[in-house]
Amino acid sequence: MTSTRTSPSPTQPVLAVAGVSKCFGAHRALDSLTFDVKPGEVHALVGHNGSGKSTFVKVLSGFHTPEPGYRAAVAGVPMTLGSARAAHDTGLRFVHQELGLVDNLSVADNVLLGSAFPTRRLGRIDWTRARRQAADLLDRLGYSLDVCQPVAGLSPIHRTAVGIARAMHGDTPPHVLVLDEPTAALPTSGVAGLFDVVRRLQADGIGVIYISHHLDEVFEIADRVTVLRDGQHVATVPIDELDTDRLIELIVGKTVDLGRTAAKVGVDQAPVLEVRDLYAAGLAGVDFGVSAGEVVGIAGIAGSGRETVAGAVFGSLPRTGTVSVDGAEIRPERPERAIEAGLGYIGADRAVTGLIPFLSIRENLTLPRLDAVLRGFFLSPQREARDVRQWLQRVDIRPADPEKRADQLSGGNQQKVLLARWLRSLPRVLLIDEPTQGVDVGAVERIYQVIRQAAAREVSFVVSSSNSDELVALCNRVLVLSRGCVVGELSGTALTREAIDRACLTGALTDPMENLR
Amino acid sequence: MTISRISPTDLADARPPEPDARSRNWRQLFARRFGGFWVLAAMVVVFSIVIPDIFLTPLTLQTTLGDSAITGLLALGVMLPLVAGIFDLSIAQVAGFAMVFASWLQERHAMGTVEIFVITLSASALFGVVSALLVTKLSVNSLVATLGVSTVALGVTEIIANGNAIQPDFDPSFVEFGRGVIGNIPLPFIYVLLIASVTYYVLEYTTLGRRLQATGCNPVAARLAGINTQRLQVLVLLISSIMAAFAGLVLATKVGVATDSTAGAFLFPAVAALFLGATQIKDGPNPWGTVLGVIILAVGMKGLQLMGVSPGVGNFFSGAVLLIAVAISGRGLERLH
Amino acid sequence: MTISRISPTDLADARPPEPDARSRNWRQLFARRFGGFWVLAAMVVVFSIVIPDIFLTPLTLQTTLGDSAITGLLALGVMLPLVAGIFDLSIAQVAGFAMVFASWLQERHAMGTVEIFVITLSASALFGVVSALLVTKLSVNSLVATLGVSTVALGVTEIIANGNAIQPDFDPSFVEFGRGVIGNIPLPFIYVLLIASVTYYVLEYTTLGRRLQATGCNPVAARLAGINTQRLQVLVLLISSIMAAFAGLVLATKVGVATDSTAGAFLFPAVAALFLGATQIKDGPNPWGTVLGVIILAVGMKGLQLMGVSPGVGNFFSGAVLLIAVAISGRGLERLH
Amino acid sequence: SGDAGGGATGQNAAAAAALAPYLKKPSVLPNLKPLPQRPPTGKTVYYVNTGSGSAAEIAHGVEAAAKALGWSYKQLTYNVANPATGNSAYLAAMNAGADGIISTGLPQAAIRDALDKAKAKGVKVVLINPTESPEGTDIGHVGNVQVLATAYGKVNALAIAADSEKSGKKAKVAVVSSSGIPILTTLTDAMIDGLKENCQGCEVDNVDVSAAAITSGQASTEVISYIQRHPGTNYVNLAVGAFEGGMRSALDAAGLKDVKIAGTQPTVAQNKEIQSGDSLFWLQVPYGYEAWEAVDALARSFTGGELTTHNTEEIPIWVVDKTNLDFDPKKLPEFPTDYQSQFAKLWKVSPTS
Ligand SMILES: Nc1ncnc2c1ncn2[C@@H]1O[C@H](COP(=O)(O)OP(=O)(O)OP(=O)(O)O)[C@@H](O)[C@H]1O
Ligand SMILES: Nc1ncnc2c1ncn2[C@@H]1O[C@H](COP(=O)(O)OP(=O)(O)OP(=O)(O)O)[C@@H](O)[C@H]1O
Ligand SMILES: [Mg+2]
Ligand SMILES: [Mg+2]
Repeated sequence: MTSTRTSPSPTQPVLAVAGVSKCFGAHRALDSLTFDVKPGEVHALVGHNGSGKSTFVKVLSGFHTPEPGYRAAVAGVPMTLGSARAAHDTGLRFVHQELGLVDNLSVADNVLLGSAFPTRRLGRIDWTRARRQAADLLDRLGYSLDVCQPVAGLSPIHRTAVGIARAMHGDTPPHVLVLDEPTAALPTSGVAGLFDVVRRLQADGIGVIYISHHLDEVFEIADRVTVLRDGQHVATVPIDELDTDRLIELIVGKTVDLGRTAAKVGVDQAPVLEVRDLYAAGLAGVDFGVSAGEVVGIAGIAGSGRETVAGAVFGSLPRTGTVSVDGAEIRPERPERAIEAGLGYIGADRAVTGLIPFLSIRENLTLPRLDAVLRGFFLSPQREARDVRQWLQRVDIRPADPEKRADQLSGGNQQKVLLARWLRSLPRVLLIDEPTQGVDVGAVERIYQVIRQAAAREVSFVVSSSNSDELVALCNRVLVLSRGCVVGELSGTALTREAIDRACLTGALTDPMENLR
Repeated sequence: MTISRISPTDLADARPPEPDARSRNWRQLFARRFGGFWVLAAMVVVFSIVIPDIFLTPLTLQTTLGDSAITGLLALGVMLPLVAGIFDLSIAQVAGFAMVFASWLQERHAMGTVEIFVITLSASALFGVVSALLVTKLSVNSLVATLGVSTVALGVTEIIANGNAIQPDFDPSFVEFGRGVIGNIPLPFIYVLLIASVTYYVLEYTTLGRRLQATGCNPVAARLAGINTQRLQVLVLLISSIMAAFAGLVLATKVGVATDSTAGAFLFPAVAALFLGATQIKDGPNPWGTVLGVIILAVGMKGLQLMGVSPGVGNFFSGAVLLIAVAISGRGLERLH
Repeated sequence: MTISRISPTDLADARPPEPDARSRNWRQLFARRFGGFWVLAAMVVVFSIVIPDIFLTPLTLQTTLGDSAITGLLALGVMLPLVAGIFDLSIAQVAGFAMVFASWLQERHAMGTVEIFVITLSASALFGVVSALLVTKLSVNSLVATLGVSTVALGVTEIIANGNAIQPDFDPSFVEFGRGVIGNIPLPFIYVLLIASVTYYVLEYTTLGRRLQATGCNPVAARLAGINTQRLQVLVLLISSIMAAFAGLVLATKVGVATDSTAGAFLFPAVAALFLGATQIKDGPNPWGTVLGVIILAVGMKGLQLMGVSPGVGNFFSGAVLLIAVAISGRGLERLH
Repeated sequence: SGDAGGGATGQNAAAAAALAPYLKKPSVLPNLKPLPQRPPTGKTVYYVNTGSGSAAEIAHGVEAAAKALGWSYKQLTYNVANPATGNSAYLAAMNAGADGIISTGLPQAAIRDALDKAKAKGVKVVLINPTESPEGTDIGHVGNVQVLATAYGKVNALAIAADSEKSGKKAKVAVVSSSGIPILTTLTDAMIDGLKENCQGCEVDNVDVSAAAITSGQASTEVISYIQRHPGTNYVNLAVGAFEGGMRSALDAAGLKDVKIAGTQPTVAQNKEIQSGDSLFWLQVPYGYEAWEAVDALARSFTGGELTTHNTEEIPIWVVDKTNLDFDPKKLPEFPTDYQSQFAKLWKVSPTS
């Protein structure tokens, strides 16, 4: 990935834009933004959910056309925004928030899709070279995976890798790489790997725009930080002049303390949720119980089975073993039965498993519990609107317009809609994968609060998360998974970030199956 | 603990609560989703100028509504499953089956009105059952399943009709069912209005309606939100086949002669009206938009027929009106994507 | 709403064909995706037993392939856009336009073969351009846009034909284009095979094909990946209108008389063959599956005709075969949900 | 059935003689009385038009005849696919003050409503070439289908018998019909009788073709399958020219070049085939004349005569083959000769006023 071009002078930005605005109808998602990246610089872009980060990325990539009146230049050469081809040709490369992978196509296809496939006579794709190119690229990024498999079955790390590899592919090396929340679905180990990659690119003189809600990452990798709020530029500050509190203040306008859930008393009462002998994709016999009002965390490295526990218990994934709520067993793969029995579920893949596109926030929010807004036999729009407004406030959904189409919300706000949907329907047990995935730091606090309030009202939670801090803040008790089995349980004072991380890793090292092989 | 700052979105929060959905629809109707109304108004004005004496008559109103009623019934019959994500292509041929079957029951077996009604509706519902089995149990795409069922229904109809034009002697009361008029409004169009009203209330104001919409927009997420999506799919396919049969009975009594080729011709106009309607009043397929679509196309056709232009011009015009209205209100079709 | 089920996500389950795709296809053909072959074989065996002397003849082969060629050309014409997530309903009426227009150019203006070819293909491509503008610039759903264009094309055709059957005097060489036979294989069927081969090659072995599949599977992701999906949509709609025009020219020369109602009747059979084919050979719409679907339906119809059953049985049978084949190979359509 | 008589028997020769009058272009109207007086002017006649090719011919005829009588002519169109629109067109015509309404292609059951209203209002209705026999005595008809089908069947049989005689081969005739057009059985029956009488050992059979196949020009594929089942078939007789689309090319392609095509109600396409030798003969239908007859029925009813004058009348038949095709086949022939002025004389008006 060494540059063959004359490098731009270190002072001249590789990308500079000014006055970039984008409106969706009357809503101004981006308001006259000015932004630049220098060669070899990592410029972080942060802001609350819906502040316009992804919109900015999509404008740069040509997915959205900005309002007229902007200026943009790449390596000093003026460019027009709004064309994907122009963006690619001038050397802008993207890893989008949703990665933009085509699930049915193979890894190699996805890597090469946007640029040219190597071809032989008659435009016939040279598969041998194509696969080698894709594999080499991934290899140089430090990943090795079978490039013939469809991306549908890939783990998040590998999906991210494919996204980055695709961005790096092409005849000319890029000027700027834009990473929109690349770590939202990554475990800690994956983040380190990603940073290695970013540093290598940096060394090649590539400018990187880095978007994340994980401020520790920002402090680790960024040279400068730009903060957006409601589409408006708040500040651009070198990282050295910032500390975490100051940055949080810039983002949300105040300091934030995530707190810690009060220890649960009376844990020995009969469990509400009881899971025995759970087998599913990546799970090899898991047992646990959850008592009323308890928040149980599921930790584990990627591939430990952590990702499938919630889905398997709920029945969105095939499973064997018994799952019972209040002593009544629930049949597998019957989500509607599970919900009747008192379960709720928020999957990690919200676009597929949660959100109903085209329907409004209101309709998405009330879907599983419509009885509360009935007047007689009919839905009462007034009641529904009143009910929904409360929740918009409570989880801080922006914009707080109940009639906004849910699929037009920013990623983090979509997550909040789903949380509100399930917290509102007051299940006995709510199963959540990655509860604050893509959620900004201000809203995280809000969400924790709401979860704690619900727990206080005897709602139990099973929370699987790749973020150990989150588990510590939220959970009464954390189960550590490794290779599909529960290898440890942490609670009380033993429940610390370090303890979780250590258990995850040692669990993986002392594998019970190892002795059998 | 609220965040201490003021942003535009916070200000937006201070707006008074939204008025209820109904009045919002009426506001939208003259704001965002008005394309069809303008097209309709323009046509009425043009025809009133060109052929004032024969266009601006109660009879024109009556026959326009009457002629379009079958299209309307079928369009509404396609609409409901479509809201739930199922495209029922079989509806016109099932209507044709009902038309021929009911006429045949009368002509061959001299059955009474009630028997004819019950037997025809039940037999037609069987087509819905087959579609439903294919779609839910065998996971066949609904377009494919209903295309197959449509062809089978046509075959059965042809076998029953055996090539003949069946001329039944229905009870006078049953004939009124298809030919009656209240004021200047033909009964069949009143059925259209009634069915549109019921469908509207179900879709907008009941749990069932909300669930149907969710199923149509994202069946996986709907299922994970506790909706028994398969049961809903069975339900809508049953309802659409019964609505098709109802349309077929209206057609049988209205036309008075049943042939195996009568009903099939209504599929395209019905779908065109439905699609046109999906850009009107609100986003996506909806009952009143569908009725509006039916009326727009019917008024255009009527005017041209009264002007005596050749039928080719009629098709050219229908297509053009569909395209123009959709282009004006284009955004509404996002939901069809 | 979920017309999306009809097109984008599903139809190309498109396991990416790696270099060994061909051999894998042949393996699959007799393993997972064999339903259609068994149905075809069963029919051939049954007809050979029931009517051996008239079924097992070169004439049967020739007429079966000849009769199915137009259906095949249209089915392939619908297939290509469908891979890219666009359902082109206008194809049959555009073919009808080309048929009537070409015949009219000869009869009325005594044009030569080359002019007729060029002018007809260009004029027909205009319909593709209109659809493309609607789909890309105005974000109109492709089903809706092409339904409208289809109706307009029918109207234009009717206006040109003016209710008459046009009988052109094409050059003998041009007539051969539609009527020629090589061995026992009619030329039009050879066009089907050629177009299927080219389409197969493009879809499976070229960058364009890969991009079309990506666009069909997930248009948003494809766009984010840097594919100019709009340009691809324009391209496939242009190609499908030109393929439709080609089919229309074949039809004009093959039949020798052009009427405005000739081509429209091919839409349902073409779509049925395409859907049937989408369960065969590989998951989702694919050229050779489509050709197989066309042949299955044609052989069944031919056999029934030779047995002398009434026309109604033919439709009943086609529908049933479609449903049975789809049910046998149902898994291929899982993705459609 | 019947012995293998064959050859030039006297009976077959008689067929040629019996056919001869039908090969001559008709020049006289059927026996019609002049009107008692010139019909009142200022009447309004509506034509309810399907827009098909033959309907356009009839429309021109109605317009010309109305003009000759000093009447005003108006037309309304309807959509054949939606029979209810035909009824509506009738109602609209009456509402707009029609004195007489003429239409083609609508079953009486589909316009029953309108017919009742017309009767009540005294509006005169004439149906041209309807698919069924007239109901009651208050509707005028031109082209009684029963009468015509019998006549057409007979003349077709004569023409085939004559050709069979000439070629020395027994005729084995496939009559292409669609059971959707029930009257075709009458035609087939008449042909069977006619051949029995005039052509020993000749055979006739029905090929039932689906309505969809006819409109899409695919009747030919079903006919070829029929001939595969019934080898030796050497005549294909079509009740309607529109059934014929692509028949010649399909037969040729299937190696059935010897099968001869003939029939009734040609379009210009079939007449061109006569010229090129691709068709044997076609029985012409005088659409313009039928239109004038329909107007004649109205004129009679306005002058105290019978609206039903033509209800059971035969329409002049002209068999056209290569030997007597004397008109431009790009247009349908107009006959009987000078029928316009003959009608004008009966109506006591000048032919072009
Ligand atoms: N296609 C669209 N139509 C309408 N509004 C949109 C659309 N896309 C984004 N928006 C709105 O624009 C605003 C900015 O969204 P954007 O996705 O840029 O936020 P973000 O900063 O990336 O948030 P997050 O951290 O949650 O990903 C949001 O209010 C969102 O609702
Ligand atoms: N729905 C699925 N269908 C098919 N295969 C799947 C599916 N889900 C996961 N897999 C496969 O199962 C295996 C285990 O998946 P998992 O995500 O647990 O891997 P992993 O060990 O975590 O890998 P990594 O460490 O790279 O994340 C992988 O090979 C994955 O491709
Ligand atoms: Mg974002
Ligand atoms: Mg993993």
